[in-house]
Amino acid sequence: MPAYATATVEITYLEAVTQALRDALREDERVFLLGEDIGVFGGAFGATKGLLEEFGPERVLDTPISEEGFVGAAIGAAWMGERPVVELQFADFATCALDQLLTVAAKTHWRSGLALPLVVRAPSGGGIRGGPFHAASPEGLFVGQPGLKVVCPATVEDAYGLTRAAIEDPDPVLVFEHKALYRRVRAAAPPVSLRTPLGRARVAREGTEATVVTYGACVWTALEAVELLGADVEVLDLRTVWPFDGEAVLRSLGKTSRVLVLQEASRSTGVAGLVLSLVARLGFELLDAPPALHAPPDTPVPFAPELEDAYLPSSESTAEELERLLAY
Amino acid sequence: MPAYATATVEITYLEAVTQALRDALREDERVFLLGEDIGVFGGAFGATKGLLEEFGPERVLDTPISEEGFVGAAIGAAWMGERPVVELQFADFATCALDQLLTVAAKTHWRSGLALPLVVRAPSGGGIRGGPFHAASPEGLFVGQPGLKVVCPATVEDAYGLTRAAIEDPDPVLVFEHKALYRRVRAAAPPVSLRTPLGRARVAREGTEATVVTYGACVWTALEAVELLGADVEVLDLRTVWPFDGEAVLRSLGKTSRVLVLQEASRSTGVAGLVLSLVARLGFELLDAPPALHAPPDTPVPFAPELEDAYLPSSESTAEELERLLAY
Amino acid sequence: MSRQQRLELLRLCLLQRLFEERVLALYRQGRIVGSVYTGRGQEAVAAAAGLALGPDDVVCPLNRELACHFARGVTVAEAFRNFLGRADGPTRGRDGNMHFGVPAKGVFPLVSMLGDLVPVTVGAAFACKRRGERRVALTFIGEGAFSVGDTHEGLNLAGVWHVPAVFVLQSNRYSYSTPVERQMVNTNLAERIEGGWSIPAERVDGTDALATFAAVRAAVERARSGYGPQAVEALTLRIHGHAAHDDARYVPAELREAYADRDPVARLEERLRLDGVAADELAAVREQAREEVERGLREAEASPTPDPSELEDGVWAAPLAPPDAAR
Amino acid sequence: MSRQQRLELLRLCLLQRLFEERVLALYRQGRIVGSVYTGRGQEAVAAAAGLALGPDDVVCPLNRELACHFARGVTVAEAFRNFLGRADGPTRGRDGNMHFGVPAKGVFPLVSMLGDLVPVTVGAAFACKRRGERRVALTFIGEGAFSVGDTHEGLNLAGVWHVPAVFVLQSNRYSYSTPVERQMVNTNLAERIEGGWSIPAERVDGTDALATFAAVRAAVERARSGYGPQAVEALTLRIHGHAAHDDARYVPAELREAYADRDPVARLEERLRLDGVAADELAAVREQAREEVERGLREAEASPTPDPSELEDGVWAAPLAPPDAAR
Ligand SMILES: Cc1ncc(C[n+]2csc(CCOP(=O)(O)OP(=O)(O)O)c2C)c(N)n1
Ligand SMILES: Cc1ncc(C[n+]2csc(CCOP(=O)(O)OP(=O)(O)O)c2C)c(N)n1
Ligand SMILES: [Mg+2]
Ligand SMILES: [Mg+2]
Repeated sequence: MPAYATATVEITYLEAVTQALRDALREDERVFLLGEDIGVFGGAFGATKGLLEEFGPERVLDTPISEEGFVGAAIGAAWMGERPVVELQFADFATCALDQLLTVAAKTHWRSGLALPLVVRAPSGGGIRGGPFHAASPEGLFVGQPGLKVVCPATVEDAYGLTRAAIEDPDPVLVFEHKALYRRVRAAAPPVSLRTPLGRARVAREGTEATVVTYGACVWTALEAVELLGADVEVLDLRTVWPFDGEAVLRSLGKTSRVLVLQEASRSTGVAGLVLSLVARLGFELLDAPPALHAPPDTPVPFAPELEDAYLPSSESTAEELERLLAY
Repeated sequence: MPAYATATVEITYLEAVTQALRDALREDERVFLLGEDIGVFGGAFGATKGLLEEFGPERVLDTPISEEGFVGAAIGAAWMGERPVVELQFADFATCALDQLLTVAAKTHWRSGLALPLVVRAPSGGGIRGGPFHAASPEGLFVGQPGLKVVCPATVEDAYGLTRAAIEDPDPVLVFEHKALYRRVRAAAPPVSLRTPLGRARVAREGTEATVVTYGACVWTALEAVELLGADVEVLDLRTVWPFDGEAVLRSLGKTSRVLVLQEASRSTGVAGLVLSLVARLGFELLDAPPALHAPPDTPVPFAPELEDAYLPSSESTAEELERLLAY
Repeated sequence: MSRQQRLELLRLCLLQRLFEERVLALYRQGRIVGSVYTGRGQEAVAAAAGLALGPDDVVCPLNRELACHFARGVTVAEAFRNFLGRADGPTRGRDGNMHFGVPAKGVFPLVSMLGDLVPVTVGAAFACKRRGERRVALTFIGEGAFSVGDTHEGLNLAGVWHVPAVFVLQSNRYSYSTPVERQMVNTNLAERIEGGWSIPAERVDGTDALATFAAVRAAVERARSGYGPQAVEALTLRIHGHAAHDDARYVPAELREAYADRDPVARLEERLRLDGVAADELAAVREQAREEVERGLREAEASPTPDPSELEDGVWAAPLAPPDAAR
Repeated sequence: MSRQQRLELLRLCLLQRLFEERVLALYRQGRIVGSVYTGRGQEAVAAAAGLALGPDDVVCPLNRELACHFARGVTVAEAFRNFLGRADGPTRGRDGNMHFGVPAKGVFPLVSMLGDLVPVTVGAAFACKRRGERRVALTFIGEGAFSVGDTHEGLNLAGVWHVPAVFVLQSNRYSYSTPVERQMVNTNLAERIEGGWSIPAERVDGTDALATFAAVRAAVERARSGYGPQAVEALTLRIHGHAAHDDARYVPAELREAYADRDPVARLEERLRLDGVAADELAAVREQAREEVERGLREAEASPTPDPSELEDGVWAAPLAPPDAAR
């Protein structure tokens, strides 16, 4: 696993999340955090370390174990004009708060014009031997749902910029942070003013021969794969996976005429289906080759290293897929 | 709304569901039903009318309001070798039982080899002025999930045959019945022996110029649209939407070279994304035109007749989409 | 409770009663589509709870609490517009029947999924407490919805956070066709809430408008004064069906009879008469309510039906470029 | 409780204690990956509950109840294979640590989502009742998991259906870093379960193995004899961290000290000594347990690692042609 930089003024992806929360808490009285073990313990992954000490128990709340309950409570606080930021201890537990998110958070503005500015942060993804209940990428459950926004930061900049933008956004936003990036990715500390616009993809690498559409940790996998292959491939980081930046996908496809969708979510979940649907319907004439998909098989995330390593897309397996795509 | 037949020995789609439950209860002691108001009241839509009287309260259980609870209980009973059949009062409430379904029902066999033969029936779909909470087509939440099977009967035969097959299947199966078809579709009463194989699509109408891939109530919409248009279009009824019959889709596409995916679920949910992804990746060379999608916009289902009628795909709007596809 | 307050309580009960009778008539004429839920026999609970709140308090009513909407300033016309699916109604025709709210008036839009609004109410109360505002958030919980996990998660949070939330338990003996005895073993919800979640809870006869008002008002003031969450269990019978399509034949005759002389509206009128309110004054209140209902209906019927071309407006408060240009 | 049963109880407690100590050593050596949850200080509850069940009864253990698995006949090697992710383990390496079960031995595979297994247990008990089998289903509920909605939905169903289910409440004062006082207001779960759901519940000192066994055994026999669901609340302290990565520094020193002399294993050994079991016999039990653990570990380490080519086997019991041939 290459380190992406090493200078000393740099911070990790995890520190960027913490800094985004700290700055939001400092700048906006309406912001408060709630979730399991985020106070005294600083969160299962340390994303809220030090915040209880700085902001006190009225703004950094340890909750009982009740995902439906505290997500619902966050909705109620948002109704009153607050800016609650929920942490799910693992993204896998999104299934335990799903009804509040789909029934109340997602539909209320369309039904009655009441905005619910609510953020739900969730550590997602594999690579830490979490197994079926601690390594999932469940963003697909929310992708496509009217009224929700879903972001998946891949970089230190976006870990900060998307989190700040999500907190300032008037809609419910889910932020799927990637556990494997928390301590692996480092970069210069972003300025307090940085905001990553929601709904906008980012060209992580310019290229002309093909486009890899991806997000989250797979952005790094794609960049490594392109290096391995030594081909001139464009890497598009969706950043916001719902509603995602279809224009950017088609723009890149117009340049490269070949597309590979790469995701960590099992192949029939995630965002790949919608991206490939878009490409097929609106990018048909741009395509010189069938669009391709590289993603794990349709199973839960396995625990054993031998299995998880085979399950997750690697730079090598991605390079192979790209090679096949370019050879078409 | 044309009646699809009128002879007197015929039964409705709803009666086919009831008959399937009755026959399963008669033939297999392990089968029992549970859900809200399915006993004394016979279910919100009457699907279990008469069954309490015939089989008693030990096999037709009125439950408290706790979707997670009684779906979890059904899982426990399935563990012990029973064949529980749950009714959700409306498919919309699938969000309230989703964790038990995705966490326990879906993953247990892969994790430990324990089969959980469990059926969850849910009246879904629009056309009865149900609005955002009583007219949804939430199958997309389960489509793509490893370990689950999802069926959407469109006909009297499949209302019977898929329900019987689902109850006999060793895996958790969700059956999304369509409320608008309950009393609208009639056909000869199927034989007790009828089983509709899971995972197999059905050619509802042979054709050569294009294929409409659809399921549920939209099968009838498609057939009407083809009549209106007077074109030689094939209509493929997926019947099982997960895991769906990709081979049948590609086979038909090989014949027609043009495909329209039609669904009632809002356009970025449902099964359309996966079907179009498959078509784009594996059917690319078969396509003479960009694959098309006809589905409602990305909003909840609206209540007002003016809105719901505009929201739902109609035979007219479907015919227009087909015309565009054929004109390409 | 002042004479004027008691007349206001009657007015609110009558508004719900007459509005719902009108709605059912329209439904039978096919002029209202979908489902129609009414709260006959529970008007006093809805009216008392609405009236017990202060001007800045907020509330999450359910299906049977139309009078609570009216108490918060929701107009008859607004309510009719929702039932009729009109463009200028609270949900712009996007939702129907009682599935609405008027946020500008402190009323959260009802969602159907039972239990969801309990944590929402607790969160609203938490926000008020956090900001040091002396506001209260109130919601209703049917005895059937008491079985839902979200209800328990919400009650627990209310206790742990000690928030100014008030829970009004609508113990009307039925959940659709399911009697309370098949819903739970211990049917004394007040006792259970007090014992289980340490939330002070009082049981009242929900067909006695004045007693219910006194209980809810006291609970609201305790919550407002920093004594944490409070509960009132109002005992009634859902004397009609779950919704307009349901004749409730599953309700035993004895039970119906037991409630035959416990119509909350009739009881309140009788009580006011005993308290010296002149018959013609009571008749005037009823007549004014009837006129208000008719006027509201005429206004609502004059409202425009929704324009399908606006269907996709407002899915998001801050819309993003849709991924799918091909709409 | 016979002398032999008491020695078996000790053996089970020791197996969990020594197994977990071994697992933690392997974890520190990097030979076990992922998370490691252990039940130090709660072995007696796990062992007593497992031993209190009859041969045909079924159970849903959680993370801290390894001895319960052993009581049901799960072998040390099977458990190690799960921690080591081996192909011939209970989950074939697909899941790790305590996230497993052995259905063939009446043990349901643990899922992580807290609360889910309460309704599952109730459904299993319902099946037994429906078939007239005199079997019991048992599960554990941490005081933290008591906040989860599914727990309440399950308890309610158990009461309404009057099923032979037994709930063992693991009140160990902490939920990860969250003390019980921040989890709920009324921390007396036995009282709440009895008052709220009319489920008879007894409170015991979970560090007293014999008392815990007596309570659970009595509850199991009442359930088996048709008296409906039963509960036992076992009071302990989670004297180590939530998992191996957590040093539990948030647990106040006084609390640790209060439990310093309440190690359930030491207490049981002491009690057996008082009851006249010779020191060398006790030493032998401990020695045999150590050997069983070491032997099981050797067996497990000799087991093959899983073959990625089999990853997609068994997603469904009856697989369908996958939609997506392009794998
Ligand atoms: C989670 C959920 N499940 C099922 C329903 C369908 N449903 C609507 S009202 C109702 C009965 C509610 O009973 P209760 O809570 O006692 O309220 P009441 O109707 O008596 O006012 C049911 C089952 C629902 N709205 N939400
Ligand atoms: C629904 C859900 N939310 C969060 C978690 C993460 N989690 C795992 S164990 C745990 C603490 C459980 O506390 P308790 O129920 O008291 O059991 P104990 O750990 O004390 O044995 C938490 C929060 C989970 N497993 N499930
Ligand atoms: Mg009720
Ligand atoms: Mg605990």
